[in-house]
Amino acid sequence: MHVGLHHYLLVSIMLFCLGLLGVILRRNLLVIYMSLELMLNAANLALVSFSRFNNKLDGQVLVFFIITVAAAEVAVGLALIVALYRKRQSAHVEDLTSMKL
Amino acid sequence: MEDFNNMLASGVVQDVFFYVFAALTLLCGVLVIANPFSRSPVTSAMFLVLAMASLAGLFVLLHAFFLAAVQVLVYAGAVMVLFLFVIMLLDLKEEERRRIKLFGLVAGLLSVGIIVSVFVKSLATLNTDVPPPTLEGDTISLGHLLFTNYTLPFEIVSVLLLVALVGVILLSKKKLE
Amino acid sequence: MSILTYIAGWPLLAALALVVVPRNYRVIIRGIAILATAISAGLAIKMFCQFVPGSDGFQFVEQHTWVESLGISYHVGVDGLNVGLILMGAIVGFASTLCAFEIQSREKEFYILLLTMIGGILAAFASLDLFFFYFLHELALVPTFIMIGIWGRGEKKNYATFQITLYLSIGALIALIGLIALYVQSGANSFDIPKIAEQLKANPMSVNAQHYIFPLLLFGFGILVSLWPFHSWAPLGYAVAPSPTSMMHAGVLKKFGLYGLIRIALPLMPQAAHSWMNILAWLCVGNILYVGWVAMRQKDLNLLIGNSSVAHMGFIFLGIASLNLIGVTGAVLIMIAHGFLAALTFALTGYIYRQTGTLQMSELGGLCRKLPFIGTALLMAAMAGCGLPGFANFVGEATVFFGAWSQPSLHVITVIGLWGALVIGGVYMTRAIRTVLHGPLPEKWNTLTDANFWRKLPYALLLASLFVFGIWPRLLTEKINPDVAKIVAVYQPVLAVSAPVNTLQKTAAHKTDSAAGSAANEQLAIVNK
Amino acid sequence: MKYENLPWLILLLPLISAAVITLFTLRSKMISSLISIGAVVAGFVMTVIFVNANGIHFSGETAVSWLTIGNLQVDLGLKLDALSMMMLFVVTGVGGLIHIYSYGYMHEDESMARFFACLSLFTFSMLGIVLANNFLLMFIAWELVGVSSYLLIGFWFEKPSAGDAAKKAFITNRLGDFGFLFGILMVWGLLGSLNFSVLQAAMVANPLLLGASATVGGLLIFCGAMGKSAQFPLHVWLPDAMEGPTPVSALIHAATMVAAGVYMLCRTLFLFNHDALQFISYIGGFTALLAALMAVQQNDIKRIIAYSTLSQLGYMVMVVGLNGPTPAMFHLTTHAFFKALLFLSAGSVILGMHHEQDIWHMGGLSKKMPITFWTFTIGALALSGIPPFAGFYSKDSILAQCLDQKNYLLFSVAVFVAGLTAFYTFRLFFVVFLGKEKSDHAKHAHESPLVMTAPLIILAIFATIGGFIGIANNYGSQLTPDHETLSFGQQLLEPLKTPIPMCIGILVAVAGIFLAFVLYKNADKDPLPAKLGALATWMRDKFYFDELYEATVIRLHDFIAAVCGFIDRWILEGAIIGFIRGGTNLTGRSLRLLQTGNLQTYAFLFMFGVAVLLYFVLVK
Amino acid sequence: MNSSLISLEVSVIAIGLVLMLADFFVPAERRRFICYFGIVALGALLLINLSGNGNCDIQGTAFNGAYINDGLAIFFKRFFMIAAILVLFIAAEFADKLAAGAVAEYYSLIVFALAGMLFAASSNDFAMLFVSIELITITFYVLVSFQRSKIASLEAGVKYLILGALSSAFLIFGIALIWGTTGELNFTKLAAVAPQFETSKIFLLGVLLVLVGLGFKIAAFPFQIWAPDVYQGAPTPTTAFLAVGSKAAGFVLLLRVLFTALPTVTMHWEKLLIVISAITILWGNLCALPQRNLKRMLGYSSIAHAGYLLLGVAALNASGQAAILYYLAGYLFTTLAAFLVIAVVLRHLDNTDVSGLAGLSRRSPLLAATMTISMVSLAGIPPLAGFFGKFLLLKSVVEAAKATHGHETAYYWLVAIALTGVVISIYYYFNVVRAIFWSKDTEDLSPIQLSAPAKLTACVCIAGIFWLGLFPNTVLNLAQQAVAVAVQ
Repeated sequence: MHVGLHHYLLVSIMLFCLGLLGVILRRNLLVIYMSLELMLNAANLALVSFSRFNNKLDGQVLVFFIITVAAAEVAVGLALIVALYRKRQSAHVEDLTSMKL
Repeated sequence: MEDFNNMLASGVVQDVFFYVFAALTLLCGVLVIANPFSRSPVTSAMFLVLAMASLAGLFVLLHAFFLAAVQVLVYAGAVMVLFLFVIMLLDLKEEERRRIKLFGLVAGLLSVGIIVSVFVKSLATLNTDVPPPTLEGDTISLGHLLFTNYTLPFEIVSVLLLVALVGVILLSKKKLE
Repeated sequence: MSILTYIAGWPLLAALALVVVPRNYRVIIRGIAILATAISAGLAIKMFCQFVPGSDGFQFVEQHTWVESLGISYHVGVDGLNVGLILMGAIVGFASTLCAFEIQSREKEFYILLLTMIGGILAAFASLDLFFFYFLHELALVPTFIMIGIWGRGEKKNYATFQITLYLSIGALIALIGLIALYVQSGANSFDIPKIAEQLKANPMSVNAQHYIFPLLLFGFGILVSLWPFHSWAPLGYAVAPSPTSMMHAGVLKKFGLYGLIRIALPLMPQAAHSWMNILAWLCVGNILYVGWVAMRQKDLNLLIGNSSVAHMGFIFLGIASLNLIGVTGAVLIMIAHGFLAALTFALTGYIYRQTGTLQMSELGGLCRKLPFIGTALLMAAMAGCGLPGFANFVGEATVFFGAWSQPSLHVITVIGLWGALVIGGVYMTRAIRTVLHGPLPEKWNTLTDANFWRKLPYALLLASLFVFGIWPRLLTEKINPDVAKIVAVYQPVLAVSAPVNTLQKTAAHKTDSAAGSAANEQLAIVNK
Repeated sequence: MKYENLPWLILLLPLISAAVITLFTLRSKMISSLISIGAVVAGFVMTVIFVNANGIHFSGETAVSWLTIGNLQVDLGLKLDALSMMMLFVVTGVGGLIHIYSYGYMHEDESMARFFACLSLFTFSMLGIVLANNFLLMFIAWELVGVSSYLLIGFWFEKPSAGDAAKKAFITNRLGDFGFLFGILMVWGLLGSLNFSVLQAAMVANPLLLGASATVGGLLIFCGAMGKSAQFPLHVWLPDAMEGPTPVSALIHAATMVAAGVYMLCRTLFLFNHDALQFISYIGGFTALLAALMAVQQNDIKRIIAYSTLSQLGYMVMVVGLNGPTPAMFHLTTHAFFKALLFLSAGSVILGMHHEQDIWHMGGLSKKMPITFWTFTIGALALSGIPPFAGFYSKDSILAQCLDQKNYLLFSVAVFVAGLTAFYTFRLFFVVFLGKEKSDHAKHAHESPLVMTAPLIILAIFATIGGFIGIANNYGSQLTPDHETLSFGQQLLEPLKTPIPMCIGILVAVAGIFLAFVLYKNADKDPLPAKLGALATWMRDKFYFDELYEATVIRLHDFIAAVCGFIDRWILEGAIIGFIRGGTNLTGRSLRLLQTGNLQTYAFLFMFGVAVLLYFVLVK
Repeated sequence: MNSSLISLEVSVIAIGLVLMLADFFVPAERRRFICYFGIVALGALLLINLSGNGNCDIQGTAFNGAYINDGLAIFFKRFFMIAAILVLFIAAEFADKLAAGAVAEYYSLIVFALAGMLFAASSNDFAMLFVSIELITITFYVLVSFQRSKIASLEAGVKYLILGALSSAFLIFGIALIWGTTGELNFTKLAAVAPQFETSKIFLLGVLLVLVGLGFKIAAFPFQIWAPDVYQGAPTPTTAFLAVGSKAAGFVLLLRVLFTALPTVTMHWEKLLIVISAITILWGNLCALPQRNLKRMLGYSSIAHAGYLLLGVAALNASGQAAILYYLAGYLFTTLAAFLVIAVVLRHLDNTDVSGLAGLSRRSPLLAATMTISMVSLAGIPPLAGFFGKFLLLKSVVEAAKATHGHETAYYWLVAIALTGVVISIYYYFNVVRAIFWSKDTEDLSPIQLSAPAKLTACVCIAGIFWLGLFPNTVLNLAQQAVAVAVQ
């Protein structure tokens, strides 16, 4: 059959869930962060495909915003991770349990 | 040449390309989060770049040319470079293989499984008989929309970028006197 | 402005004033506090005297809307139910302020908290608005907590502090839900009690709704009044609290829940009330018998008195449960009498504690020798506590018994109540007197000194009030009767069955003075031939 | 009715004096005692005036409404008739004498003012019982009497024994009052009124008004009498009550308060049906017998008299039960005279002996204290029922009533008790006054002052002539419908109407005295135990009733109390509340464990939350 | 289109920039006073706003309805302004714990966050919602991890970062699905078309994912897990702003989405809302019960308060939403009072345990009073703001119980659970009061010197708490009007 909205959405959903898995499974903050980027991209894909098949551009505008915001977020996040690494010499989530219970 | 055009018209080529890019994207995604050969963040980052690039491909297939460009520039370019810089900066070594907590893994997979299933189930309810897509994601229309309807979010994003800028400086500056 | 506003307002005003008085001006602080409470007590007496019995509706009414969108208004007024309570509250408040002499450290805070408590509860009794009724009572919660915490006695202080606070707030919250539900169900869109009453008279609440609101009020208020089995906070709390606090609490605040039951629950939800009353009656057996027995076991004088005051609540509940004119009137009588009594006893034990530093009965003994006044007062209090005629409590208890007896379903419980009042009460009170006041005086207490005039004043005041109402109860009953009659009017059909069959009322009814004599003569003439 | 406010004055004067003393004059013994004595004497005078004005055979009420709630009407009302008038005489008269006597007896006690305050309070409440025109008022006075006796028994409260005795008396009386109030409630519930006249009218109109609960109600009301008049099984408090000062014993525990039960029975006789009366009479008889037996082996001078009081009260109750209120009240009055006399004499003996009470340390006092000796003798004779003393007449009327009712069992009991009475009275008499001194206290004993002996003499006179001055007339005229008033001579010879009981009575009395003479003429230790053996010890130890109650009633109550205490402390406080507190705390602590601080756990929980949310909303 | 509506936001951003630039002209040791300029400026704006001059209270929409300025927006804007001003005061007290070189930026970031909240208050479509939320969140990433010298601060920052990013990923995806199915981003337009999609699973999925994103911001169960750690680790002023501002922003957006955009959908979800609010209440209170660290305890208790606020949402009636607004107003003063005391008293201690307050009643009566009143108000006891708020919430739920058909019992259970929660909370709040007035721990009785501004702040908070407790009319009417326009 013809490739349609479903296929794109399926891809985006699977990408999204891959991101989720990454967040759960990996212990390295950077990699976790990459997985989060994957999830954002999945959302982007969904939006773009919707906008294509709904004949509306707003979705793409939204994607534009998302990309920008994501970039900013990444910048701040990475800076934060760097600062943390300077203190702790580690980017492992297990090493970040000074506050609990 | 002739029949290639036919194929383009009938969309077979696009389909083929779709499957290629989709497969590529997902494969790279998998390799980002779980790479059997290396657990070094660098490889993850590289595969992420690939994933982004192939996503850009999908964007093209969806006629979102501008976004495809932005995707490549911002993500595959800026963002990933940033990642790599940081990785180099911190010279993160191979993530030593700690024992994965079985319970965590199972429970995690379970919950993700549930989420996937719900997503897919609900995807099935989407009505499929949409008119054939005609929309072109070209720069002019996008820009027009951006600067008429979406001026305010656009401005807010600018503030956001400023904040991010300040934040990054504050956080990564060697010493604040 | 209504006199009621002044009665409650002076203490609150004084509390505010004290905030700005520097803490080392002790005399001024005390002076202000005593003056304010004295004024409000005086006004309360004035109000009590001006009160016109039996005039329909409320008197000394004042009303200002507060939140019109919710129909909340500051609405105060008195009828027979609360006129006595306010008088009692004001007098006890004055007495407890006098007794606050015993506080030595951080007086400023203490007086501020005490005055807040007094003003709040007085206003609560005067309030005719469900919201303020609750709101003003809750003013006492935090003061209670801090007072017991800072100035309390004994090593179980912290436990007791939290226990009393939690119990009180649980009860209050349950009651609050009940009140809100009442507001919502009544559909009057107003918290004004008279308004709600009218509304419900016009179109009564569904029995279904009554059946879930009434228990909320019953148990919410019940917890505040230490209804068995929710009583265990009371004795301990009073035992550790500084005496002014326990005076106010056991004396005045405790009556809030009962007043709420009589003022709100009984008239507005007759069907539910009627079907719940048997349960209440059996619970009050728990108060009377069980707690009475517990009191017999106590080694600490304050714990004993605390338990006995819990036991007394049982009689009030019994009176309420009888749902008839006599019983409910009796309940109100006891509420007032017990207010004075509890305040008196805790004031006295407070004095003894300050003199001896202990209330363990095993360590005391023969105190009548060194403390004749305090001893005598305590003796009288104990006697009043076991229902001795001449004190107001007897009138109340007797009335309650008569009321309960005229409700056939309550015969057994009445008898149990009699046993509790006459025998068990007698036993633990006389035992306490025997160990504390009688017997030889231990060497170490030779240094004790009896109360001087200022110390005597509060005790004398409270005793006097007990005597006045005990010897001439009509002062109260004439005021209480008509309004109770209105409330229990709803239950008349129920009562008609159980009322004692007597053909002689007509002859017995109108005989006062020597007319009675002649009436009796004729009858005797019949008898003798 | 002339001077109708006078009774109010009579009633209230003692109360006022009590109040005045406690409030103002506690400092000064002198003033306080005078106030108190004045109050009661004035009461006596006013009684005389009132009776002179209205004559004794009239009846009326004066009342003001005290409490009116629905169909509960309680008046502050006085019932004025022969019964109450006579009792007024007894209370104010005998009471007055005892007041005067106590002035001498107590005058070196430093808290004499308090004593007189309590005495006045007592007088007030006793008058209240006498004058009350309705049940609740009577109950009020009843309670007040109880508390004033409590105060007076515990007057020397530093003595542990005094404190205990007071407590015992109070609680025992409370047991009785429980029944009393219960009965009152029952009667009110059925008849709807508390006023005696109204009730009586109703009962006369329809004797079956009480229906099924007549017997029960009657007995419940009788419980009150049981407590106050110390009838078996509530008799245990009276002997201990002797811990109080002797005047108190005389006034409260001989003349007036203990008689209140009998008075109340006569006042409310119309309520009792036949079965109830039967029961009452047997209780009375049994008490009389029991007490007499106990009295035989007591060695404390006051206790002996106390037991005899018990047994005389038994007499009265018995005869009330035998439907003879007149003899009962008659005996009550005469008994008031001679028993007060005996107690006061005993008091003067005790004073003379410097508070020595054991009769086996006395002896030969007849020379040292002649007046006391003679007055005591008169009292003893009256008590043992020797003609022509008052006791003879009243006791004879009782015996006659027994025969009249054909109740031979009780008659024989009564006769036997009469013998015993004579025996133990004269046992006491011989041991104390005759024979040789058995201690050096006895050697240095001295006569009491005039203020004490004068009352003795006056009482002695009445104890002598009390039998034929028309007391029985005045009671009878009201209490027994078919009573004919007797002239002085008739009264003197009244007993001859019923020769059998009279002869038997005199016979056993003489026999008793003779036996006592044989056994105790200058004996310096009690010969009886040797003869009777175990029985004697049982008598001495009051048939172990105290021990019995100790073992059963008190233990039981304490046990239940202990159980409740345990439940309160450990089950309610400890287990339930503890469980709730602990449970909440534990839940909190365990929930907290999810907060591991590990980012990955958080992420996982977040996702798990999402999963659950989606599942429940979209799938289910 | 009248873009003059956004003058308030614009001026706030301007103030932020000025603060940032002021850094250059002010010597390092005086920089902590920069914030007083910001306070004055914001105060002026607030006064203009309240006085009704300027065009801050013109009702209307702009930017094709993406931006709306209605009662709800105005209410929340004033709310955020007050919150920001008070937080700046707290920050001024706290400044000496921040790196001297970065103080000015700290203040300006607070102001930028405020700008984000202002936009959130009046955002009327998903694009606005997304960007304003992100503006708030990203600013907070920086604010939370601002004390670079402290591990705790950085750690809190990272946790907030990762979980925040996760939640915004869900949010985005949700928005994508909603837009994809309905083709509408604007709330008002959405409300018109939404009913026909009520059955479409994928649409509902989108809504749920959006709710996940908002649930994270208000720390509702099951997305509350981040709150305690972040509250504990972040610098105290940040925590304060997080507790008040960010939570309120979450709620205003929640109200918009649920009741402006998707009222018909929401009506079917009363059970879901009931369950969530019940569990949130219980969770927060139960976990706070054994807590000894004050800031962490407040973190848990803020979860509980989110639960109470959700009562108003679950009630699904206008009075419930009015109650939410009122409760938030009270919560503002109460929480800020508490954090002011924490900032002043516990600033120098290494840990923020409750025991640190021991003897406060003798060290500084004013602070003791402030903390006590705040705790009592949080516990919801008259005559304070917290009580009236809880009263309104409970009332709305009872009304809902009467109105609804079939869910009465559910609502009654909800009330019961709320009561349980309140009782538990009384225990731990009063524990703080106990620590202030009497405690077994050693008390250092060195008196505390309060700066004038701190005194002012304390008094303002106390006044606010009492005002809302005793004279609810004004604010209550405002709240009722606000929801009146927000909900049709």
